[in-house]
Amino acid sequence: MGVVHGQEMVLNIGPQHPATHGVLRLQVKTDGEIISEITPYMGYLHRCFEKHCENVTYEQVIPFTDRCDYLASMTMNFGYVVAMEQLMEIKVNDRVEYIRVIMAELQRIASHLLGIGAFGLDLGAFTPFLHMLRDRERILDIFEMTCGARLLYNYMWVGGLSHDLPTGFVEATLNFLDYFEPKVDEFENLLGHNKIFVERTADIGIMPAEVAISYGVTGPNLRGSGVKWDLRIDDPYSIYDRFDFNVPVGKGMKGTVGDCWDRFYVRIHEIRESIKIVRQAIDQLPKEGDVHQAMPKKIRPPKGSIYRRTESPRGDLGYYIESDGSDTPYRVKMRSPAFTALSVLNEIGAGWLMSDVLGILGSLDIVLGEIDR
Amino acid sequence: MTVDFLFDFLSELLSDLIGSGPVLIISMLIPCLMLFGFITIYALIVIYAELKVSSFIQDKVGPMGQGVGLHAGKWGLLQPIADALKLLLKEDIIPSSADRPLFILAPFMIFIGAFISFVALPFGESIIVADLNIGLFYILGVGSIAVLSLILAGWSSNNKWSLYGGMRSAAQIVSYEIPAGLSLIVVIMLAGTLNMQDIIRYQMGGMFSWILFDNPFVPIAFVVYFISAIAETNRTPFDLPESESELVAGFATEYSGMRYAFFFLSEYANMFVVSAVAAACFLGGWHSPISGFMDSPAWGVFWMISKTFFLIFIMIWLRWTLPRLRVDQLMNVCWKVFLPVALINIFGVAIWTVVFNQ
Amino acid sequence: MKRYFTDIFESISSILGGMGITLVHLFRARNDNVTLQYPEEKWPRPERNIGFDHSNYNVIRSRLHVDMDDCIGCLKCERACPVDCIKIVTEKAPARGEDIKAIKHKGITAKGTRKALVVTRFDIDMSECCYCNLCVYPCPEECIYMTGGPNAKKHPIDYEFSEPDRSDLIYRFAKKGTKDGLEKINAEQETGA
Amino acid sequence: MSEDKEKIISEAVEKALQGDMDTINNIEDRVTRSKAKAALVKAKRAKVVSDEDSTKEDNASESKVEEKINFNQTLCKKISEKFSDSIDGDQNNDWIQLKPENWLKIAKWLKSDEELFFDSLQCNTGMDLGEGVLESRYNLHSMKHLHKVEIRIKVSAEKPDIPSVEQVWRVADWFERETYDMFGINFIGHRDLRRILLPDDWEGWPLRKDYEEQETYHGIIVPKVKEGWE
Repeated sequence: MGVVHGQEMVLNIGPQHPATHGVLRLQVKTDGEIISEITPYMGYLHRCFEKHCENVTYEQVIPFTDRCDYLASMTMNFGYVVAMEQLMEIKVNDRVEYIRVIMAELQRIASHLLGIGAFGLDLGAFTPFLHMLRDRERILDIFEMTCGARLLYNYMWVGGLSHDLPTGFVEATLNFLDYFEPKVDEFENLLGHNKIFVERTADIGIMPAEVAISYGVTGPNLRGSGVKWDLRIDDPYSIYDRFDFNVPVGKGMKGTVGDCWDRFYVRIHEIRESIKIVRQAIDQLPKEGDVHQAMPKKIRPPKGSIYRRTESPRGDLGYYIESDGSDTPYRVKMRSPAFTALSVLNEIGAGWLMSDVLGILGSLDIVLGEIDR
Repeated sequence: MTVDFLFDFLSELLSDLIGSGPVLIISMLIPCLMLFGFITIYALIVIYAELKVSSFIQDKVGPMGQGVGLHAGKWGLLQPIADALKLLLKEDIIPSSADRPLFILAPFMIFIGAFISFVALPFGESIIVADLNIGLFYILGVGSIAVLSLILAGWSSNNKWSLYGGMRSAAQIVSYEIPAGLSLIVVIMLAGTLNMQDIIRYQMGGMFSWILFDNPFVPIAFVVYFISAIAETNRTPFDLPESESELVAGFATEYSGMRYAFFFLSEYANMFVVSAVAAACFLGGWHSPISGFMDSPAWGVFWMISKTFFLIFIMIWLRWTLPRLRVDQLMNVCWKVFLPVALINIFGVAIWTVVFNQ
Repeated sequence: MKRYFTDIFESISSILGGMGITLVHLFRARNDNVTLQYPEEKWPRPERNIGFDHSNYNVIRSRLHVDMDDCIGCLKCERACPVDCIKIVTEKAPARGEDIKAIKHKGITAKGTRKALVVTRFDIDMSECCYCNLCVYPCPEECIYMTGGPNAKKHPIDYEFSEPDRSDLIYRFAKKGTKDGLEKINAEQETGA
Repeated sequence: MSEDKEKIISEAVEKALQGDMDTINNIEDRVTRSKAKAALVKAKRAKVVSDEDSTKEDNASESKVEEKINFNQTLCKKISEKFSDSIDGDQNNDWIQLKPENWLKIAKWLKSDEELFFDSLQCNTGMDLGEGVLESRYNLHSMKHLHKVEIRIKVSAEKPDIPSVEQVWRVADWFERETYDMFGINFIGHRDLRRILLPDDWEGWPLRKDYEEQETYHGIIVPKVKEGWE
């Protein structure tokens, strides 16, 4: 981008900064506006998730997984629960599977809304951020109807769910989807095709596919670089094979493939895909089936280990659970997608201007709770 | 106009008591205080307007005034006063490593820059503080004092973020004054004078005699002037100097309390000055759109202020719709788009007036 | 050169488009306004008509409450809490299932089980509670629950229980004077026997 | 000739399904008898499958597990041929236990070999197996062939050195820094091996089983004591 010369100034985009999506310090070498090197410093939000998991029982780990990625805690539960059920070979009935898919996809919509909103906010567009948060609140109302909580749910348990659906759930969700569908097009026009937004995001922070794979970047960021990789299809878990939805991939419509605009484009289209999935899931939702049916009284998995990946809104969320037969886990390791997304920042962010680097950081949509665990 | 009018009136009254010197000072002080009062009232109104308009755009209702304790008025009317009081009462921190004298000077300079350009603004037929014959030129010249104070503020608070903000604002305001000036030359060519009152008198007689509809090139000049005026007052999409999501608060990072209030106030005052100039030069100043209707000098003030408020509304509306431009895109737009368009415009208007020898 | 003009045209049309959208929002603010004037208009708690039968099943996440008359001191909730914010100390009851007037201890719970233990201390530290609702399920007497929701008749919703001092958030549910009352009774029994 | 053989086999299978096995047993020709038996097994399995579809998944997952096992075994054989005595300990079918010595060469081969093509390191987990044995586990995955493998490397706590694979997969850079931060396994050849989550001057390796947290850190009392609670 720019040839860097002259005396370098070290600048701390410090832990307390409006654009770092949480508590993250970027130590940045700049010459004027052009940034030559970024070294992220993390750990400000480290709450020893893995050490906690070694001292609590398997059910009690679930409230801790909520608090890792607090913007998508339903999918964090989902990942842990799928891994545990595969470890203990538990087969849950269809009603539970469908409710889990509905909840995970609604949470994906809510998390993408906030991801795109914050990305727009980093570039200065304040109003779309508030419109998206307004719609996110409606999804949180639906979650609150079901399990009482709005942000950290502890809803999906090993072998079932904590609560069954309330009677008014299906109508409320369908009303929301009908209300929300036209709004997605409005967001795309208000933000996506706005020339200043395109000028600020096209051809910026280009992440080629090999760099993405070698850095282990996954999820919308990887799909933005043109790699068609979605765990719900390529490494299927739960009942995702019963729904037909396609995987949006960055095509470089406004610039080269893999730039910030493509990541934005992939997220907007993923919201539309999730709406399709929720609609299909609600049609096929079986009426009967008790959500507590497959729940073991005492969770004591057989000795052994399992590594299971699921598709969280930020990418491959992997749980490595090692159990030694007792009722507390021997070791739980969470592979966090935002952790690898942040590691690629220096590779694709160096050489750009100051406001671009913060735009790129916003387009990667990281959450520090998940990175620091 | 009012200064000499006051001077004659007072000198008859008190000439025997005190010499002509103090009378001149008094006759200058009175309009100053009136202007200062006008600015503070106007600032409260425009803060309230910004709160309400931005909230409506974002599907909110803005401050509504319910709630325990200090009531914010029926429709949140007391909210701007509450803001002003808060800023006055807040502790005024000066960072220890800051360059004290410059740090203290910067807010006053920026306010003076905005304040003295009010002098040449025509509010009505005879309501103008000083009817300078170089009115427009004076306003443009005085407007650039703001640049100095922004750099001063950026440099003196000894903070990397404000340094960035200061440098960016220097580049932005200086470079956007050129397209603004060039597009005003179109007005001067048509009106033939620099005197604000004469420019407005030139546009007498109904809406279609305004300079805006004089010939097809002037609307382009109006748009160029209006957008570069937005850039001059650091409003989105050009609010890079104090972009809250990148530079924390740009040049105003270290300021708090009363000094921050001055930056705030002068931003709104600049907005008023710029929109008043646009209203006076392009939209027929204190003339009413329909020639006979409500055209008396008293109504002139109403028309002038309503046109200015309409332009301010557009500025607020733009602020809550568009994202922010990057620094080099900012320069790119100014030098590669506005400058050539403004130059071609002057050329176009010249040919048009010669061909149709108005 | 052509790109120069398309750029200008594109930016003008997209900016005007964007402004059009915000203008529509400006005029329609009255009916899709989302703000809630907090002290007057409280957050509407979704009334929870649960599909299945246990009508008093509580799914609200707010402050915890314990009916001490029903608590049999089985420590299940204490074990279920992931953040160990519940502390219970129990003593052997002099006689199983009898009320003890002195310390207002009821012998038989609402579900009819006869209590063998007297709970002298039942503290929940709400500042550490993570509102995960894991303690409500194992309770055999269903005496620990979060206030509000379907049992709002007994305890209205209460999510405004913030305190200036953090240690006031430690809720002590054991009845006043049970500890020393019980000691007195035991002491009497020794002297009596 | 072969049609009537088919006929005999199908008849025999029909009868066997009803229970009397002797018709199959007394087919003289050995070849047709074995064919009939195979057809019988297939018919039985098909019948079982058509009854409840859940068992179908078991068969599918069964075959998947089988396939995974023999994939691991073939990989084990290939590794031991190419790199002598790098397999540590006995053959196991869920993961591959390697010695730390030539792990870097194996990693490069795993990634570059066209037929294996493990191009993405999914996750690296540190593990404290007790009695001073640390272990670093790598879950590898190939985007092209969609097959996975788990590689484990045991190392003693006194000399916890494992060659770093950070040149092979760039994601290992931060994964290894985190394992170092939590377990103290130092990865030789790593670009800048320092703590990633904890402050740089924190003593001790938190996730080891024998870890006691330090009393104060820069004067701040680490274990949070709360008054009025105990």
